[in-house]
Amino acid sequence: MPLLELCNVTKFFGKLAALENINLTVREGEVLGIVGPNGSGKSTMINVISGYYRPSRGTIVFNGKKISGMRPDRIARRGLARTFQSNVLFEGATVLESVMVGSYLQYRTNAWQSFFDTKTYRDEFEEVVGRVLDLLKTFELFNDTFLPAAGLSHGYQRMLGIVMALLANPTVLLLDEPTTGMNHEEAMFVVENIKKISAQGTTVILIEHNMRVLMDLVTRVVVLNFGNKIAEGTPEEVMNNQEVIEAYLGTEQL
Amino acid sequence: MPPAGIWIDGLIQSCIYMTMAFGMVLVFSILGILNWTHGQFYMLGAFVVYYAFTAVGIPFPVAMLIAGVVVGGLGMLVEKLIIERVNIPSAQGALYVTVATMALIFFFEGAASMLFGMQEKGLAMVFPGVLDLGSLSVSYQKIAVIIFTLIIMTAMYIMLNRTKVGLAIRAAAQEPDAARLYGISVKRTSLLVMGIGCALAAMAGSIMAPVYAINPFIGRIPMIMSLLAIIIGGLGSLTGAIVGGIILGFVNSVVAYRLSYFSEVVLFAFVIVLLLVRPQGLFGTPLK
Amino acid sequence: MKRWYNIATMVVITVMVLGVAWAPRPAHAEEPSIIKIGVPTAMSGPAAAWGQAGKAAYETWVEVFNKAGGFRVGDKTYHFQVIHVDDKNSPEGGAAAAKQLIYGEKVKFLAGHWTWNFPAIAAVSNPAKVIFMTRTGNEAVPGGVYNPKKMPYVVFANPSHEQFTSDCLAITKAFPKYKKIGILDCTLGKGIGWDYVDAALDKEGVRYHHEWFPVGTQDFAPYITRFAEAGCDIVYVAGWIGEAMAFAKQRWEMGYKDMRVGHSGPFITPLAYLGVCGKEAAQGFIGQYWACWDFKVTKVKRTYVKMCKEVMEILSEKQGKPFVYTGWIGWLPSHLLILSQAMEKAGTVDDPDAIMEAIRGGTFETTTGTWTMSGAETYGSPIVFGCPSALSTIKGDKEVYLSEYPMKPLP
Amino acid sequence: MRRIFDYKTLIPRWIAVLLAVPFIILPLFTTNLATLSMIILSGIWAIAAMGFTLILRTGQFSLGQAAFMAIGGYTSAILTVKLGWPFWPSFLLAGVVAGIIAMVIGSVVLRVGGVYFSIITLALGEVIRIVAMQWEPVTRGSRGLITGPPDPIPLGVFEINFAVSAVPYYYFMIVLVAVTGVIFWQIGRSRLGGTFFSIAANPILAEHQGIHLMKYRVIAFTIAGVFTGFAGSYYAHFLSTMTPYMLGLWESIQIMIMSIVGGVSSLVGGPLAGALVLYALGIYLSRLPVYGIQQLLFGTAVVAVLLFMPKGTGLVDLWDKFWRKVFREPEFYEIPSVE
Repeated sequence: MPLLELCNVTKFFGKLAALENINLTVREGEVLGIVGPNGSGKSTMINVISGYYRPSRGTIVFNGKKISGMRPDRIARRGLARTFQSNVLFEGATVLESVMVGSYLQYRTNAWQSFFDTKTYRDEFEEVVGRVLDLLKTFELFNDTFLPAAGLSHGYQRMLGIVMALLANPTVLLLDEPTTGMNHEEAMFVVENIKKISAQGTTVILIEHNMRVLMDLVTRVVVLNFGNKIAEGTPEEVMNNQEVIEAYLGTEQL
Repeated sequence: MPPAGIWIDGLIQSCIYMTMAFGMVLVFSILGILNWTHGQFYMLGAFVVYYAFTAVGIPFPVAMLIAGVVVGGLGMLVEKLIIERVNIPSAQGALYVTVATMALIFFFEGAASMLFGMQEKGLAMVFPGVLDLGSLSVSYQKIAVIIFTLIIMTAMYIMLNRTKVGLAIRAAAQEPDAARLYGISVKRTSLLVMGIGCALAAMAGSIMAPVYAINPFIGRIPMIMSLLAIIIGGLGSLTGAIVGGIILGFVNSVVAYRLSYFSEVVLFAFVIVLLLVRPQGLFGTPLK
Repeated sequence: MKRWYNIATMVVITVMVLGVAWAPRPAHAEEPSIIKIGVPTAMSGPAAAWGQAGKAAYETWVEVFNKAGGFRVGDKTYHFQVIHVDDKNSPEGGAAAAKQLIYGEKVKFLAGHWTWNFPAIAAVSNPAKVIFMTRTGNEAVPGGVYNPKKMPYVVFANPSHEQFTSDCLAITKAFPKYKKIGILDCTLGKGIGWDYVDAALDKEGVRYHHEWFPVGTQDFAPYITRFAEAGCDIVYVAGWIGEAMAFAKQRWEMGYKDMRVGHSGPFITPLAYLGVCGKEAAQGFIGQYWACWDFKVTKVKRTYVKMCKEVMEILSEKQGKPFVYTGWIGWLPSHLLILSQAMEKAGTVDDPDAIMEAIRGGTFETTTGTWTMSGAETYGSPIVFGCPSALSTIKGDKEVYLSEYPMKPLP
Repeated sequence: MRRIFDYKTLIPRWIAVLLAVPFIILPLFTTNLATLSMIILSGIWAIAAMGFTLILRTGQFSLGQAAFMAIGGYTSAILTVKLGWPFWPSFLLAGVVAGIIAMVIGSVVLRVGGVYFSIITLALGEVIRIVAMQWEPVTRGSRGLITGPPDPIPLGVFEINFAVSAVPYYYFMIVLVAVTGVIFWQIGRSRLGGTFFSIAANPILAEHQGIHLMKYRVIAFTIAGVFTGFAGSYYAHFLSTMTPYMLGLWESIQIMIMSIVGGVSSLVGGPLAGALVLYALGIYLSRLPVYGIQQLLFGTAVVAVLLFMPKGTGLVDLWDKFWRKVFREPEFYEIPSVE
């Protein structure tokens, strides 16, 4: 059975439909790319799935549970984490603080145990810190651990965002343009890590402009235009799809 | 059905709250902050008129303008020296502005009670006499209040809709970034708007000076009332401020007439309920 | 260079600020012949005008009193000294002020004259065995805080509700033509025993109607209309000065020209009323009156009248314009006279019980006439005396003696 | 490791204790009521300000804190005066009641955020004040309730008697502040504090990390309510009276000013510094014979702090700077061993 399923999802802003009757099924373990020209509703789609917006119509089913209309934190608890395009920082926090706050779902002990600073909490805390620092190492953020997150370069802020999303121990990871604002090396580095992540069995849905990145990363591509799904399939199929080419030629040069 | 006297009274109150709330919302829509010192500018306006009229002997309308100019300048000074420097671009900025303006409440009240003393003063001699219409009678002062408020409001309307300045202000209010692109200095606009807002408060105070007694603490109630008016009308909406002021004025006086001293709890409860069911008020833009 | 200049100025400023902040209060000479009287009174807030006008008068009066030889107990001569502390016109302020005076200034006697913070002050002064001479107090009604058994060191001039009753009766006696009296008070004054006022008025066959307005009200039109509809032709305002003025002005503006207005407080100066209300609206405004040289019914000792007149002259010279506020005469001076005479009787100045013994049931010459502690049948307490409700009214820009109503104990 | 969310308050425990010593031994030198009551009252305001800061940590800005003091004060005053309870149980109950009311109100009101929350709390404070004013049979309206001192605590031979001097009040105040301070300090350092911090810093992101905003806002509001209630109860009994006008809008503003000027970077140090300095300032200024000058200078002082301190810092951060200068502490605190 599909892991995540959207049926007839529609989102209106006032009169304007940012998403129209989107039907989509995401299978376990795949890497799904969402492409489309600017304003085609890619981010809206992520926002609707992650609960930031509630869909005007249609339902979203995740693990056989209906999640459309749930609060974002409930959705996140069910294992559906996301990154943001811009809004990734906790104001005034260092990298470590950000990820420690982000690791909220890592704990099994409750707030009171942490308040009374019990043994179990301390052990779990050390354990979490270890996990966090490992993640920071894998994403080359370890050296900046104690620096204010706002001081990081744009690319590294994205990586911080991914780290925090991972800390919500997701089964589905929604990445909103993870590589924009990065140079090629950084982008490739992120791609590698995303591959690792999906290799560990996490399903990944990502929005991407950079086709080259997309090609060697995703197993399946969905193309949106003006809030409608105009194509779906393997990258090759999609690239040869006439409608897609037009949609893109209309906006940006491939 | 309350007698005509109550409605006239409601109209008078609407006039203050309208003028006050308008200035406050104007400031809010540009600077994005509530100026909690607004009521003290009202008080200062009343005092300026009082001294200009009694001590110097300037005719009342001129004294009103003087009050507007003086207090408006004071407001600009506050904006330039304090608010602008305290209002840092972050979530905390608004907080610091709130604290600063609230501290200024104490500052101005203290200064006023040092300079002018705490005894009640009055300007009853400005428009003496009562217009007797048989069943009800209206004092010339109240008629003057209504006239002056209309003049001020029309002036504001023309200023906002017919002049370049007004255009700039409205642009900066709606689309700060776009306005910046069109070469409108938001800094200067906000300075100007702060001046206008405080001038409006001072005008309200000086209009009311002949009607009520003047002391250093008269600013507090009008401040809270205009705050409620803004909430009713919707934060950041100019028409909202006017309508809210009018509603509040009449509600205030009619409810007081019906329930005497229970009126205040009715007002506050009403506002709380309104905030819970419709935070954006009547005319405000809905929140996310 | 400039930097040093800045630092220097900073230092100077800091020193000055600290100097101001830590400046010790003026040291009061501790000679045995000085009796310190603590006066918790309103120097700020809506009653500040009374408090500040009173302060000047009291200090001058005490000077005059001391110059006239003070008073003798045994073979020693004693002088009074008054220490004013701002009670912020609120109960907690009153309690704080009383604590400061009793524990900080080590005063043995308090004399204040505010109404709604009496209970708080008494709760502090009484356990400390400090004699508290209060002109008016809220809680002397049965079931109120004041209980002569529990508070043996509190001396009343006249409790609020008695003053109000007596004022209302004085007004109705002065103007038999008024059929119904409206009584307006701030919600602050709700609990001060209006039901006893009503009982007394009923007994005298006076018709009345009550209204209360929320604190900070500036616009009295609704209340004026309610009074008019209740058919009141005279309204007695028991609020602060500003409120009484606003009421008088607005009733005039709303066309109720023949609705007369009275106030529970004395005038500071009639000019304020003329300024706020306008000339016509202020005419006939009734206030309390204490210029005892005009009293017709109550007889006052000539020497005291002379003293008071002297004080008024001194103050007039001091402030350059005539000092017309007479409210102070009925307050602190009468307290101090009672106290001094009681001390002479008791032959001691520092045994509160003996002094209270002398006060109970005693007869005293005060600036408001001769009073025998007559409260016994009213409050089961022999330590309440009365004051005449002497009224004055505004004629032209002058305050003139109107009438007085010697207080009788309430049923 | 636990210190990361209060890394701006670099005061090790022993320093904190050291700072407390002069206050603990003060009564040995002076038992002057004016001095003691000044410190007692600033302690009370400090607790209220801590509550305000805690709520501020969740990004909400309450203008109704004095109302919770009033609730606490009235609860214990009614229990002691009307029902004749002893002081201590009613003191505890005061905090509980204030907390419960805070929870109920908060779970309704915290839905609206930003300036709306400030205004709605302001209005709530006024409503509570008016209710206290009008509910004659219970609160005795404007006459207020005249509360007695706490009942004496027998300690073997002698007993602690609150009626005779202010020293017992003083020491109980110290204890109360210490307990509150320790609890808030612990909250600031525990995961709770971190969660609050994240909600204030970036609610959207926090929510997508699985944090239920409402829940934690209500928790903060309730905790603040409880301790504010304690403070209010103690306030009422120290001033020996409880009236509707003791704790209104202007007191809420005072609490807020103390918290901000003291510095919101620290849950405990900031409010303490703010309350001590500003309240002491107010008291000493009120000695000046010119009426009105105290408000004037008070306002000036607050504005000066806001202008001349680096933004986002308060008086407590002066100590912070000093500490870094003296001990060469890094701007961002090194974490002790993590393995």
